[in-house]
Amino acid sequence: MNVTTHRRCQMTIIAEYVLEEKLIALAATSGVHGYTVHEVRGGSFSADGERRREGAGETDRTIEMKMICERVVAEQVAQQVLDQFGGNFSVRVLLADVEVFRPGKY
Amino acid sequence: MNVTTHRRCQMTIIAEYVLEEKLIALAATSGVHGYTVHEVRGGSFSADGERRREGAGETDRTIEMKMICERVVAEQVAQQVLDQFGGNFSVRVLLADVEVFRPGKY
Amino acid sequence: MNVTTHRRCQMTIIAEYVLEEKLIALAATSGVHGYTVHEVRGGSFSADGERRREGAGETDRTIEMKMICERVVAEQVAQQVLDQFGGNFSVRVLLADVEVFRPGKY
Amino acid sequence: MPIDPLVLTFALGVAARLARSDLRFPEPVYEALSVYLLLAIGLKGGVELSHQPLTHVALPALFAAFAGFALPFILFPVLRHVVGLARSDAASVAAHYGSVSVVTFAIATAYLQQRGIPAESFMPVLLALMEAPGIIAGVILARAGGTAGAPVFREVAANKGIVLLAGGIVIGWIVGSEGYAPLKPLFGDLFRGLLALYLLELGLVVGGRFADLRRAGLRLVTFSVITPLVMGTTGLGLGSWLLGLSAGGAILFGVLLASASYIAAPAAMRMAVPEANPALGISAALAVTFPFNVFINIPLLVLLGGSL
Amino acid sequence: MPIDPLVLTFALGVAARLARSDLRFPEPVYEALSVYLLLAIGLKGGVELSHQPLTHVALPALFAAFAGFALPFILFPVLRHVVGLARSDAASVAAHYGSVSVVTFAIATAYLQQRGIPAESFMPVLLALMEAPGIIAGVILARAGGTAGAPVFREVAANKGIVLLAGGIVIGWIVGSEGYAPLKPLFGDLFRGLLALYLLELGLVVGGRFADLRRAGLRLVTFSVITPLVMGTTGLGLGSWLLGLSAGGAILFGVLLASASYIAAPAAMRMAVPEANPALGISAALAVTFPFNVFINIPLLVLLGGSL
Amino acid sequence: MPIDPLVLTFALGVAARLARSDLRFPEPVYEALSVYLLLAIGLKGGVELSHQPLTHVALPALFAAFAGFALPFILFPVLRHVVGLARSDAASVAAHYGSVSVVTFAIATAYLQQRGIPAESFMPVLLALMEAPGIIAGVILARAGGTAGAPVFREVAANKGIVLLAGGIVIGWIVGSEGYAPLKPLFGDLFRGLLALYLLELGLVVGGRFADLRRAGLRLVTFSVITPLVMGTTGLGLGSWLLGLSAGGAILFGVLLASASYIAAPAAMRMAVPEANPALGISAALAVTFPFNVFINIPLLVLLGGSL
Ligand SMILES: Nc1ncnc2c1ncn2[C@@H]1O[C@H](COP(=O)(O)O)[C@@H](O)[C@H]1O
Ligand SMILES: Nc1ncnc2c1ncn2[C@@H]1O[C@H](COP(=O)(O)O)[C@@H](O)[C@H]1O
Ligand SMILES: Nc1ncnc2c1ncn2[C@@H]1O[C@H](COP(=O)(O)O)[C@@H](O)[C@H]1O
Ligand code: NA
Ligand code: NA
Ligand code: NA
Repeated sequence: MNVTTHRRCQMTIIAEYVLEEKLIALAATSGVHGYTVHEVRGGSFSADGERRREGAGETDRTIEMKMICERVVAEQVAQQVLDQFGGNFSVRVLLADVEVFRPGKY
Repeated sequence: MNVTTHRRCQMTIIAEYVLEEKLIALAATSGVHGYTVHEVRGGSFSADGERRREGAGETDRTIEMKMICERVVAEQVAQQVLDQFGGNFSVRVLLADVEVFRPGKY
Repeated sequence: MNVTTHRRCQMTIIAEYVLEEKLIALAATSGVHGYTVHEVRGGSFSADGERRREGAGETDRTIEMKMICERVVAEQVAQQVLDQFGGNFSVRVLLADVEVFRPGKY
Repeated sequence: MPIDPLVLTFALGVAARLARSDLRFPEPVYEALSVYLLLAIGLKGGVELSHQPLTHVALPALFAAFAGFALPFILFPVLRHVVGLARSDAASVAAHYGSVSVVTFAIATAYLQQRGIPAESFMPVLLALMEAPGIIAGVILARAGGTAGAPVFREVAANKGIVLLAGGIVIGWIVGSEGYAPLKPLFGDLFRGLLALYLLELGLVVGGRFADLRRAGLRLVTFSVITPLVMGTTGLGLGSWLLGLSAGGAILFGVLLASASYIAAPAAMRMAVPEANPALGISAALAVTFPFNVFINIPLLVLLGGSL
Repeated sequence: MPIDPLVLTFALGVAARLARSDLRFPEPVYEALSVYLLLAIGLKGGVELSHQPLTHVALPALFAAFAGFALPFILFPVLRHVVGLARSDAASVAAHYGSVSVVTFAIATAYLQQRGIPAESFMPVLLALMEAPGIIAGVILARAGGTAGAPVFREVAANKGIVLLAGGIVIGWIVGSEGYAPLKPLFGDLFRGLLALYLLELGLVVGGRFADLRRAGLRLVTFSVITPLVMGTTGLGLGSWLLGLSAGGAILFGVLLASASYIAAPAAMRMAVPEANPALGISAALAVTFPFNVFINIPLLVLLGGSL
Repeated sequence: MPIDPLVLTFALGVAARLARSDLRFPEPVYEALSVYLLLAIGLKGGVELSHQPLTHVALPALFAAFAGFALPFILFPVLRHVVGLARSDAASVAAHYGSVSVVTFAIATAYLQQRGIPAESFMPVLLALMEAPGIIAGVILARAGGTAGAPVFREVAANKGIVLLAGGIVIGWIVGSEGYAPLKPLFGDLFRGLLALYLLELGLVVGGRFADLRRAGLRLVTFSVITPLVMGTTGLGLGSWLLGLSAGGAILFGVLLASASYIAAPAAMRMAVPEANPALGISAALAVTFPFNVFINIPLLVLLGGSL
């Protein structure tokens, strides 16, 4: 069997729940064609101890958002996300290679 | 430290909730040895506006399913999934490289 | 646009819920700087039939944990996780390449 | 005539959603509420059934199931040729209207109670019997008499709504008033309050669905208003003259015919007729017909029923 | 003798699952219901305790805790040599049967109430005291008297079931009837109804567990039927003759000994004895012993207890 | 004087968390409970309002909204110069204390009821009117009179707490006692019990927040104790002498001023003043002021109020 796949970039954003709508709006106007979100909990360890986000209560929720798009679009959106929200909000952006089957959709 | 890892393929399927059982059945008969699922919400933007799947209500749920297997198995399952469901259902398939430690399990 | 990204390793652990705290503790003392978790359901197929973990009930829950770190740290943690828990618990470890923007954080 | 608080909590939900409030009702609780409502309606119906000979129910039950099955065959040509939908879309929408809305039924029952209008105690049995036939008819229409496939029918029969309604009826019938007594504080006394909470959430969902209506098109929206209007009065007439129901019973029968399923039908049609656009049926049933029934059609039917 | 609706909602859940219905009960609501049930049982027990001198409870309490601790030591050799399990598996299953099932206790209490059979008001205290000892005994057996480790005991003591039951008892005891009054509509009046809902969901879970039984093997299944039978009647006898409990109290003590934990024990054994196969204990306790107790053993013990 | 079970379930939650118990209360149920509490308080207030001329409420309502708005302007300089916070942090914390805590209000109401102290029936209206102004004042302070932006005000007005409280008041006012009757078993009779469950969960959350306090610093913790003490007695005095409220009403007004928002304010400030550290306000409000009010300040205000 021989299938053709197409290389795209998967951008993963781990961020505070309150940013969800803003991230979607930003993506929609930057050439991303879709997104997938789910709720997560998490934490980070640093010199001055451990910090956890357990998701209990409105202000403590974290989401993980995934967007599949062209590499160049991903880089641009990632940069904007970090510029706009990286200072004041908990937000992490990751990029990874993926292959898709129907390139027109991404 | 020097560990040996083994290359496998991670197939991610984002699909309507109603497909869950069918996707599992298809995978089980195609040489995939396991799957992991969680619920997501999402949306896509197109020329004629935005479409959201918020997950409220039975017919509006979306799942993300992950299967780790041999590349060739993944390609075959992906093709079948898109052939069988790609026309009438919301379904997205992604492939990515991963490394595993206990190759006999995948 | 020209952005600089930094290569890191994304370790994904799919494990029984009861291991969550132990995995976090292990990671925190091994040089990992953070983690993200969400609940999943799943199953695996083997010669003697299908086994499902539906997540109903305390002992049947499964989590997926994600840690972004240096490759060498990931390999070490993965090895420890499998050594300590691989025998008696349902636990899977996957590694994949990712790129991050703020390398000091991982 | 006092305004029912149920109608108001629904309106509050719609308003909150349209005002883009951050008010959300967690999905698992919404699901649990729907399990509760179905079981509560079934139980109560079963208990009341246990007080009377089952033979009284036979004729209305048979006719109700038949009506649910026949309805899509009447609506299908309208949807196909007047509304202008494709075959599978027309069949899917027809199935929604052939089946029934449990919550609409519950609201109508509360409405009658509040006004002191009695109805036959076996009406929940008719409700349970009318969930499936319309859906099966829709599947048959979509396949144009082709191989309809037994698995679809099995799936429809094991659907949550039917399991809970029918299961509740059987349990209520077995345990009777005495066995029901310790359950009554939950399944009886709290019913109205929990229905109000459910409607708040449903309002939030409906408020989010209004945007779909543009895509559904004016013709489908018109269909979703006229169908309950016509079916409601038809049901009222048939219930009264053909089935010999009391005014309350005839009103409820009208409501059953007028209501459209927004839980069982969409789920079943998605699997049985995947080529149909799932947004059409659910938007019509939920965003147009449901509020229309709640705000206008039920009061209207009660008014008409009063003059029977 | 009327059939209890609790038994029927459980059966409905099992049937729905076996019929592959799409009926699901959302996990968070199920969890919340179990928090509610534990707290409600504790509160009620505490309130009743506040009406009498604590000294009455001392002997039965001590004996109950001792019996829970001793039970696994009796069952372990049977599991090891007759059922043929490995050491760790035998210890784990023994722990499940040494501990107790709160829901089985609740069903038995409802059953007695319905038949007007009174029982000592301190029985929930025995329930709370019997959760942990069996689990600790299982850990000791698994480690063969090796380093059992204090952390396990601490974890067992802070387990959810004990915190809620014991916390509820203490709160109920402090506030007494007067303080409990405003809580009664929730924790008292709704108890039976919410237990019925919980059992519906538990039926769905149990229905999904039946498949595991094949893997558990016929010998373990037999063990899971005979153990509650023997322990139930033993408990009934000891409760009546040794502890001097009323018929109702002796029946409940029999039910406590006969019941097997399917929440606290599995969670604790998973961490304390990870080398044991977790499916064995939970399948035996949940898919065999629980329904056996509900459908057969409780009615049987009530019958036997009536002739005391 | 009997101890209130509400206080005890909260304490049980805190203790369970500190003992590292595995007791968790599922988030969706917690959220649903908060929807319930808000709606129930609103409904009850609305029903009571419907019995009296609205003019009675006008003066207290106006003054309450004004007080909520003014409070942050008084607290801001203290937070800035005495506690030593940065501008945005000071504004954010001030907003938390300008706004109110619905649950603290509910506990105080239950406390009064238990002691048979009557209060004006329109107090929930003041509660609803005091949610937003303090938050808006905080935003203005953070922006130092700069472009405060209409979207923030719109978002605050559509916030869940206000929608449910105000919506409930309007619905209750429209339907009156008669329309409320069928909802009462849920929204009235169960209120205390469900509040107890909510407080159990809140205790778990608060127990997990204590660790944050070290980072908040001793000065902020001191602020979080002294502010409710001062504002509570000030509110009591103003309520009684300025607004002419009954003792019960004045106590509740004191509680409103003394309480700090831990739901609406944190969410709003996170978006409106993102540069503020969100942990400060919520830890102070939830881990210090809330328990201080529950255990000490409310009993104190009731004591003081009794001598009015
Ligand atoms: N190294 C990491 N790997 C995976 N997730 C992380 C990592 N560091 C932080 N996170 C996630 O990002 C969230 C915000 O972290 P922080 O920006 O440190 O507040 C945490 O709650 C985690 O869910
Ligand atoms: N570019 C994308 N990146 C990530 N997820 C997507 C993307 N496009 C679509 N999705 C997901 O796939 C689901 C179905 O999309 P659609 O096939 O457009 O209905 C959406 O609800 C999203 O969860
Ligand atoms: N091939 C696979 N792909 C994805 N997830 C898997 C795979 N195999 C197992 N899993 C996940 O790992 C969990 C434990 O599997 P097991 O170790 O076989 O009990 C399952 O419940 C799945 O969630
Ligand atoms: Na209909
Ligand atoms: Na036992
Ligand atoms: Na305040």
